[in-house]
Amino acid sequence: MRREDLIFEQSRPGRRASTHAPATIAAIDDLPASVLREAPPPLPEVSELQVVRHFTRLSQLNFSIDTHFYPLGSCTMKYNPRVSNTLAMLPGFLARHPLEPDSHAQGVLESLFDLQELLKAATGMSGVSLTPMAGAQGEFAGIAMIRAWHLARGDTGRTQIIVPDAAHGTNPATASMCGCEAIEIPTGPDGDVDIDALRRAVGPKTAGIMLTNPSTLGVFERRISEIADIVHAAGGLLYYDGANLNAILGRALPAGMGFDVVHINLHKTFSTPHGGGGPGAGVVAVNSRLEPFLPIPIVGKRDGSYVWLSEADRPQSIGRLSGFMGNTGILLRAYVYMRLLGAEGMRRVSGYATLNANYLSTRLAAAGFTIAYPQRRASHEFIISLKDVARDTGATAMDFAKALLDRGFHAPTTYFPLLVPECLLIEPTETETRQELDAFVQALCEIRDLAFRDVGELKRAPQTTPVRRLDDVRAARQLDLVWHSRSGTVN
Amino acid sequence: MRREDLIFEQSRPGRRASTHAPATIAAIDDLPASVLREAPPPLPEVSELQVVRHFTRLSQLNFSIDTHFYPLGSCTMKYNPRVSNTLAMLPGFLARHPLEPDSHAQGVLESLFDLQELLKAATGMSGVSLTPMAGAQGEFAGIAMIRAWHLARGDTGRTQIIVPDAAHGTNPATASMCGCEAIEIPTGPDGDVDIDALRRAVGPKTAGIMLTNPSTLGVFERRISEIADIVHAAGGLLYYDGANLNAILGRALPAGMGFDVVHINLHKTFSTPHGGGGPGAGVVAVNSRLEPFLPIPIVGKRDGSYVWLSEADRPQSIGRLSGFMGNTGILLRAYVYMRLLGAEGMRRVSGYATLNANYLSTRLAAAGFTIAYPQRRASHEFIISLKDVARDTGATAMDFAKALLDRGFHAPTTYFPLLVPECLLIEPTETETRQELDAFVQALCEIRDLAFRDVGELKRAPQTTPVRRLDDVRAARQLDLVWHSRSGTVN
Amino acid sequence: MPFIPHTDDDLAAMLQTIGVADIDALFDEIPAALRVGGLPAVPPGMSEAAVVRLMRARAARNVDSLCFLGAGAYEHHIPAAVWELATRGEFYSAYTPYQAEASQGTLQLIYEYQSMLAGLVDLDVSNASLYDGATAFAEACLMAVRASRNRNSRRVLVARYLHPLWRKAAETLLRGQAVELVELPSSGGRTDMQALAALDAQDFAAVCLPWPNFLGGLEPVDELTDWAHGRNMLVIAVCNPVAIGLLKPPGKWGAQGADIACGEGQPLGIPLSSGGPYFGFMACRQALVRQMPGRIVGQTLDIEGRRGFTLTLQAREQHIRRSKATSNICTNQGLMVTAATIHLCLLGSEGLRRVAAQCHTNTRALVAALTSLPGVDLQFSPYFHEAVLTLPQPVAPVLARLAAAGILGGHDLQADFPELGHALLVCATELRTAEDIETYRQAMAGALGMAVAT
Amino acid sequence: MPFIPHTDDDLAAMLQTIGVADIDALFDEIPAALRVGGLPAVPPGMSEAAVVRLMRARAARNVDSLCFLGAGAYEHHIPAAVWELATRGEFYSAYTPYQAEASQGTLQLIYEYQSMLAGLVDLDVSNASLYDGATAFAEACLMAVRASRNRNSRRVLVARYLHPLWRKAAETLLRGQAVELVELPSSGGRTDMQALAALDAQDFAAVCLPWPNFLGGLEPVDELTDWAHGRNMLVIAVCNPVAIGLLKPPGKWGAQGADIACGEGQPLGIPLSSGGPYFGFMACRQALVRQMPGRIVGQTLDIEGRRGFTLTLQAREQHIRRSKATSNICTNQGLMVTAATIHLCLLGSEGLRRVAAQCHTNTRALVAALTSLPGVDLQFSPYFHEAVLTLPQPVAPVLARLAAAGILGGHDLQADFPELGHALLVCATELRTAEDIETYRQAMAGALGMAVAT
Ligand SMILES: Cc1ncc(COP(=O)(O)O)c(C=O)c1O
Ligand SMILES: Cc1ncc(COP(=O)(O)O)c(C=O)c1O
Repeated sequence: MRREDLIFEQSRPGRRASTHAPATIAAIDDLPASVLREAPPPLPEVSELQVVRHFTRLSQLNFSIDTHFYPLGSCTMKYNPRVSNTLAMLPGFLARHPLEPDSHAQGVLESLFDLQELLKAATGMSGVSLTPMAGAQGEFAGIAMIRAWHLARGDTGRTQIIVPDAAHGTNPATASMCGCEAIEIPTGPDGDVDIDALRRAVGPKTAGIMLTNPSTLGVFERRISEIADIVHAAGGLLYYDGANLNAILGRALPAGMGFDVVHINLHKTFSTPHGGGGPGAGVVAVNSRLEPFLPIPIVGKRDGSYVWLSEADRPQSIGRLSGFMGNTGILLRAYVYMRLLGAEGMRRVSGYATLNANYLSTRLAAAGFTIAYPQRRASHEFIISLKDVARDTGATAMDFAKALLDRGFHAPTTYFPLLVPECLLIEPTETETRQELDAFVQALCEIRDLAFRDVGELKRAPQTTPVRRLDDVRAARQLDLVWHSRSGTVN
Repeated sequence: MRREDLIFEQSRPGRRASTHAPATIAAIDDLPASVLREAPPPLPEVSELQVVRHFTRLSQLNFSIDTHFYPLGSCTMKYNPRVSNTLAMLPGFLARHPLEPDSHAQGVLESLFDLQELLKAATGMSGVSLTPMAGAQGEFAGIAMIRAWHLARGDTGRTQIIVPDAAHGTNPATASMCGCEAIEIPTGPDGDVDIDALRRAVGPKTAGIMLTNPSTLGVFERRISEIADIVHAAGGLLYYDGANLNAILGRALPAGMGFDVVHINLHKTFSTPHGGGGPGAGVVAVNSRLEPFLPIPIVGKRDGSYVWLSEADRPQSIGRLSGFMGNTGILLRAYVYMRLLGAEGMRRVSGYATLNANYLSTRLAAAGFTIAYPQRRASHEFIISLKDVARDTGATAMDFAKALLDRGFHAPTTYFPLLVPECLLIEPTETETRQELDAFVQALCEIRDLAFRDVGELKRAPQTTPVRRLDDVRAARQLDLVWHSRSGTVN
Repeated sequence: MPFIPHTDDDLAAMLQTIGVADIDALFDEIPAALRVGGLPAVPPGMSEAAVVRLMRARAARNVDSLCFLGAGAYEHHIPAAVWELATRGEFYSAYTPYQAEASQGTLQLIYEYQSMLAGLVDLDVSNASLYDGATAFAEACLMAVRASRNRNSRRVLVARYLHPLWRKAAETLLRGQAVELVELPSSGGRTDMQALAALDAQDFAAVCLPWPNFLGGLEPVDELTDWAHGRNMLVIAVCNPVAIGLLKPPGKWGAQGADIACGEGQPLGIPLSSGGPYFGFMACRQALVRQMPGRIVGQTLDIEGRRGFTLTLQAREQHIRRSKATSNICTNQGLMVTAATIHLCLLGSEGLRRVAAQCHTNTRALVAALTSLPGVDLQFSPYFHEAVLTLPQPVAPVLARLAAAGILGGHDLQADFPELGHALLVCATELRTAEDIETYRQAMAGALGMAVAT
Repeated sequence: MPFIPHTDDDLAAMLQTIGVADIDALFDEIPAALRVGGLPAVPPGMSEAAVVRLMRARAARNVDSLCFLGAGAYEHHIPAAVWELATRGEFYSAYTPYQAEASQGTLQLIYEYQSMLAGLVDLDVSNASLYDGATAFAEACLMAVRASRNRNSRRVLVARYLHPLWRKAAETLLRGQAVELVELPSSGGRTDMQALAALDAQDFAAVCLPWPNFLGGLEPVDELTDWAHGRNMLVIAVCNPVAIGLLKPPGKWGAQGADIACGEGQPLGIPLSSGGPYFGFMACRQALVRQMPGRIVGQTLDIEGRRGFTLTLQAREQHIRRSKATSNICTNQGLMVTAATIHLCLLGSEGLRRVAAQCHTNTRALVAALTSLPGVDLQFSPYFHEAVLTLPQPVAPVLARLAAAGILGGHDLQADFPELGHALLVCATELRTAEDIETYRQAMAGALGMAVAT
């Protein structure tokens, strides 16, 4: 493929995809010049064919689930059913103005109401709000609810959120967003939380704890009930980061583990697309304690019709999190997926995701790779550490990642969680075949062989991607964040 | 990209994309075993993700208008508006059963009726039938109508169809399909038909003549009126092969040139997609002489409603050409395109297509390439001959074609028309930018330089495509037209 | 200027390069008398937004119904992935794969299609498509006439209950070459083996057998195949590709199997869409491949020995053989084949079987429900996937009443097959539920003027 | 098994490799007391065909109307190419571009987006999106508090006529960090410059100015910007991205321009879709870039010196800086940005100007038509793209009557802004025709109980 120039570089003054705007420009004679724009915005001036060709070509530069195995740990890159998209994009769903009367949106509202019920069933919780727009916003909502609960009890001093060191960055960041302090506790050698450290950490300032279970270390926190007792006894509540809910779907319920609130990344467990960065949906589910505080709006049912419940109906709510209702179109996609799967299908998600992860981890262990927690059962994901290879050859986890790209695989998550050196966090998901997993094992073995044989060659990877290894330092030092035409004009 | 295995090679017995078929197999207990299949059909057994990934990857192996300049002469590879597709695929259009009552399909019928009217306007003809499913079927319909007209006059001896040597292969093949003899006449040195040869060819056996104008030599047949007089005087009729109608749209009318019948490839002039080989639509338009013979069905209007006219309404029709009505979905796409363009837009099609062709031909001539008809004005396409380069270097038109692929351009049509040696028939179309044309000139110059410098290297092209030059002889000699698993079973 | 990228600067520079004053000057070789100033009868162009609104309104003016109508076009489930993939620009906006190295996507796909289709009908080779079922049938007749060992015959036998519209289309297409269709004797909704003796069988090039036939009937294909082969005729199977997921494939008919199979590809993932675009399929025994019309893709090697795909046997085709080609077909129905290939992969053999079985079972349930009404009877059995009912009244007004009630009740056979009386052809694909069938039963009772228990 | 490719053989072989008897055994680390046998309240799975039928019926249960409602979400023309391209699998099913070399498509696109967006608001840099307009507004307030030279202030001034729902969402999001929104004095539908003197301006980190404001009003942005800058406040522009195709961009406000611009991206090619997914945009001056939340893409070189794109300034983000990050945002609205980028390319600067101008002109025509009815008056002018009308009756019942007549007549301002009386916010985008407006006028006359000449 030829280099794909920036669309700005393909622009010529006066060119237009003219069917998309009015044929003439309406005269604006009622407004003073002082409120009007002087120079037109510097948008590219291109034809429709140029646009189609440019973005079609750009798309081909991406790896994606639709083209590659993408075992990005913690991110759950599994097949996104095309029908979820097709149905969510039916004109009858797309045309809904968010402020139209409820009577006009019964088809949407019914679907969202059903989704709320399905999510209650999947978590064991008693209340759901669909409005958070991603996992991180679900976390925000959860911690805000915990705070509101404490405050409603008149307990104003609980400002600490306990977070294990393996936690995703959004957990401590969320604590800060909510005005809390994040208290980090260490992980024990077996991957479970260090219970003694937890005991030391809790106290009258404890608002709650955020846990991912299975954790981002790819193991199930076995002493979760004990943890719940400790935190509850100290007066705190438990937050379940549901990024890994796919690992236990239909096998265990966050409610059963003692959690008070959970967010679910629908774009992970319920297979809505990642879209190159979003949108997602980070719905929250709570037990009855926290129900009054759920963010609004929520879908209710009144006299056989579905209605949006808002401030008047939910006076204790932490409030709104978005201009309207959050990412409705994503919610519809998740709903379609859940209806396709049904109860059995959901249970199979956790079963086969775990099967694939354990198969891959067993095969990699047999091939001599270092599994981070070899004594543990892998959940839906697991970690290998390349520390030894790095020591012996100088090849890093990053080198392995880049070499995988050349072999037609997206890389696993690298250097996360932070506590495992030179790690790859590998999540194959249930939608990949055994044959694909075998090919992945073979690729990793080949790369390791290359590391020992010719690490210089390995460090030249990737060689088949549209660009070779990029200079990140330069990117951050010599900031170039927007295009400026060299000549000042576009030509 | 990794090699893309055949989907059969990715198959495993028992694997299924299970949401697409009933969850269980219904028992068939009323039919004797003798009518049932014994072994299941050998279809691939794959998951939905495998299917999506396979065909997404396969698609990326193609050049197409959406990714590349594609100056395939005579084929009119221009931008296919995406909206034509979106609208033709609205559920309200797709759900129409062809045998439902007319009352249920008024929205379709109205659109087709309007399209008939637009096509009359674009050709100057008085009757239109939309039913032919491609250009070749339009040709068939046209010659069948000419035959029917002669027969209706009781003139049974007219079995010859005159065809210039530059004609597209479908023209003589159509004559044969209609039971006629194709009489080939030569082209003069200036690219026009050899009028004297025509005079010699016509006679009492002449059913008609088939002409493309501008011809596939990329020049306008200037003596068309004289030709029409000669053929009409001899008792024959004139058939206009409308593959090049885009060259004269809004500038001249086939009817005005003396043609009695014309087919239009909607997939060329009216920009419906080529789909990797089809479907197209080869609508026919006729003057009043031939109107009674138009193929059915045709859309008529009765009491304010639109109706399908069939045998009863059109007793002299040559009959049906398809099971139902031809390629309705393609007709709707063309209709959308024509409404977007309107009268002015249509005229611009011919204007800018001709501008692009003449610009490219002028620039290539200036760069020293041999234009086949340098004394003539190019129409929307033109021919260069690489005979001299071939003589001097051994590089053929085929070598140039393959080398263009490496430079990110689809090749022009090669070795057609047959009368110009080592030729490239180049049709840039109106939707390409001047910058793209300039880049194409540069690529051809580079390739010629390479031919003189290192023809061996040139003959190694293409080097960047998913496969290198393919062995066509082997393909025809060692026929391998269907996949058979090596082991007899798929595994 | 819709879709035209030229700026004023471009235009000026290009005209200057060419050496003309304006675009009109480029048309100077068109004799002045032939030139027109524009297209006055064509309305002005519209914005995309306006066309969207127009066409949405048109789409909404159509009327959707609960469909029990088959008769050659069937409402099946089409997975969403099928058209999402088929309309990807790289498939949608490519031409026929003339430059093989730049079209491996389309070529490999066609090779896969040919393999699936040949496997489905159990014959050796398949082409890359023809226009539709009717034209595929006509081309098969022409092919048989060319290939037949009964050299002088231009006559082809056809079962009476072949799709009447296909018959009509074939007559148009065969007329020029003076190929004649002759009807086989029939009784009881299918070919009458007993009555065959009356035919002068030496005079025919081939026999065409629909499977199932237009009435849903199951022809005695094994006997007919052997009968025809015994008389030097070729056997052309005209089959529904979903049905043969379950029914005996043409390659297994009789002792030697049919010679050619053709049919309508619509049931394989193609929307109803007012009758098109669909696609015709055709497969045959290896020995006949050089008589087959249409494009064919073959596997070969590139100069590095890697597998690749290319158009092959082009010497059969019009662009090489011109007036001696096997057909004049050029553009075919490529995109439909793309969709059908994806569709077949998503179903797999088990899925296809299940769909076929469910269609049949649903049609049986429909027959049972409707024949529970007094005066409504089943005409023939066994049947597959479609069935003929006799109504106690003329069919047309009943269908009109059903249509007004939101139901496409089936196809009236009166005009084409008057011998069947008040005969209605019904069909329930895998998409019809038990409730749909009950809805129809009640509506039918109403349309017939009966009261019915709900 | 929907979406699971394992055959029985695969399963058996894999279990054997792992060394367990069955899948359930893989969950042996979950304490038995916590395990559940399934999800009894979840219904069984459905076939795709059944779900399609269900969701089509649901979509059909919604009611489409002629839309004169804006109030933060606008029905604009979206070219068909936008979503055809944006939903291509390679965009749709990719993750955040962590492996830059394998994600140049997404990364180059975001770089192009950042360039367009920064150009549109006339500021130096843009991020890659936030969740929506409301959260972008909240994040802008937090950013201003972090960046402000009035170090101790956690208070932010806001114009009264900012979207009331955004205000509410921001209050939720700012509460935790004890950032307070304080309303600017207003009169005549916009900020009252005269009344500013009463404020203790030293106490504020920033001022937020909607452009146009919720009522369609044009705030005195130049004066307010200079006033705020004179008091060490940052200026946050909250703008409609289509409107600033025509209106003065934030970067040109006052002497120095606004510091931060944010807003709702929905008008740039995003369907209404019940309120989401949309996307929030944010741009700022270069000096503030390290305080900006969200992903940012930068251009750099690869080891061969070729241009390439990568995520940059990640030290601001949660995955590096954890509790000290500029925000907790991780997943953003990437696909919406993909669509908006394509949309902006298809419009170009001239197209965007024309759309903005047409919206305004249509709204003026609408205002003229409705105020021709007795008792219907325009409350404020100038206005842009939206306008406030006074009705002679309470608004809610009138809107209900219009809705029943198929018209979304606008937004009732009574609850949020009681000072405006029977106030109705109306809007006519470029999609509304003269006939649409006339339809509304007649329906409004009817809804108000008037007879009207047609
Ligand atoms: C463990 C964990 N928690 C939280 C998040 C944040 O979710 P989101 O990206 O949807 O905001 C993620 C996503 O990457 C995650 O993996
Ligand atoms: C000049 C000419 N005539 C006829 C045809 C045949 O048209 P179709 O391919 O639509 O059957 C073509 C198409 O290639 C052509 O270029």
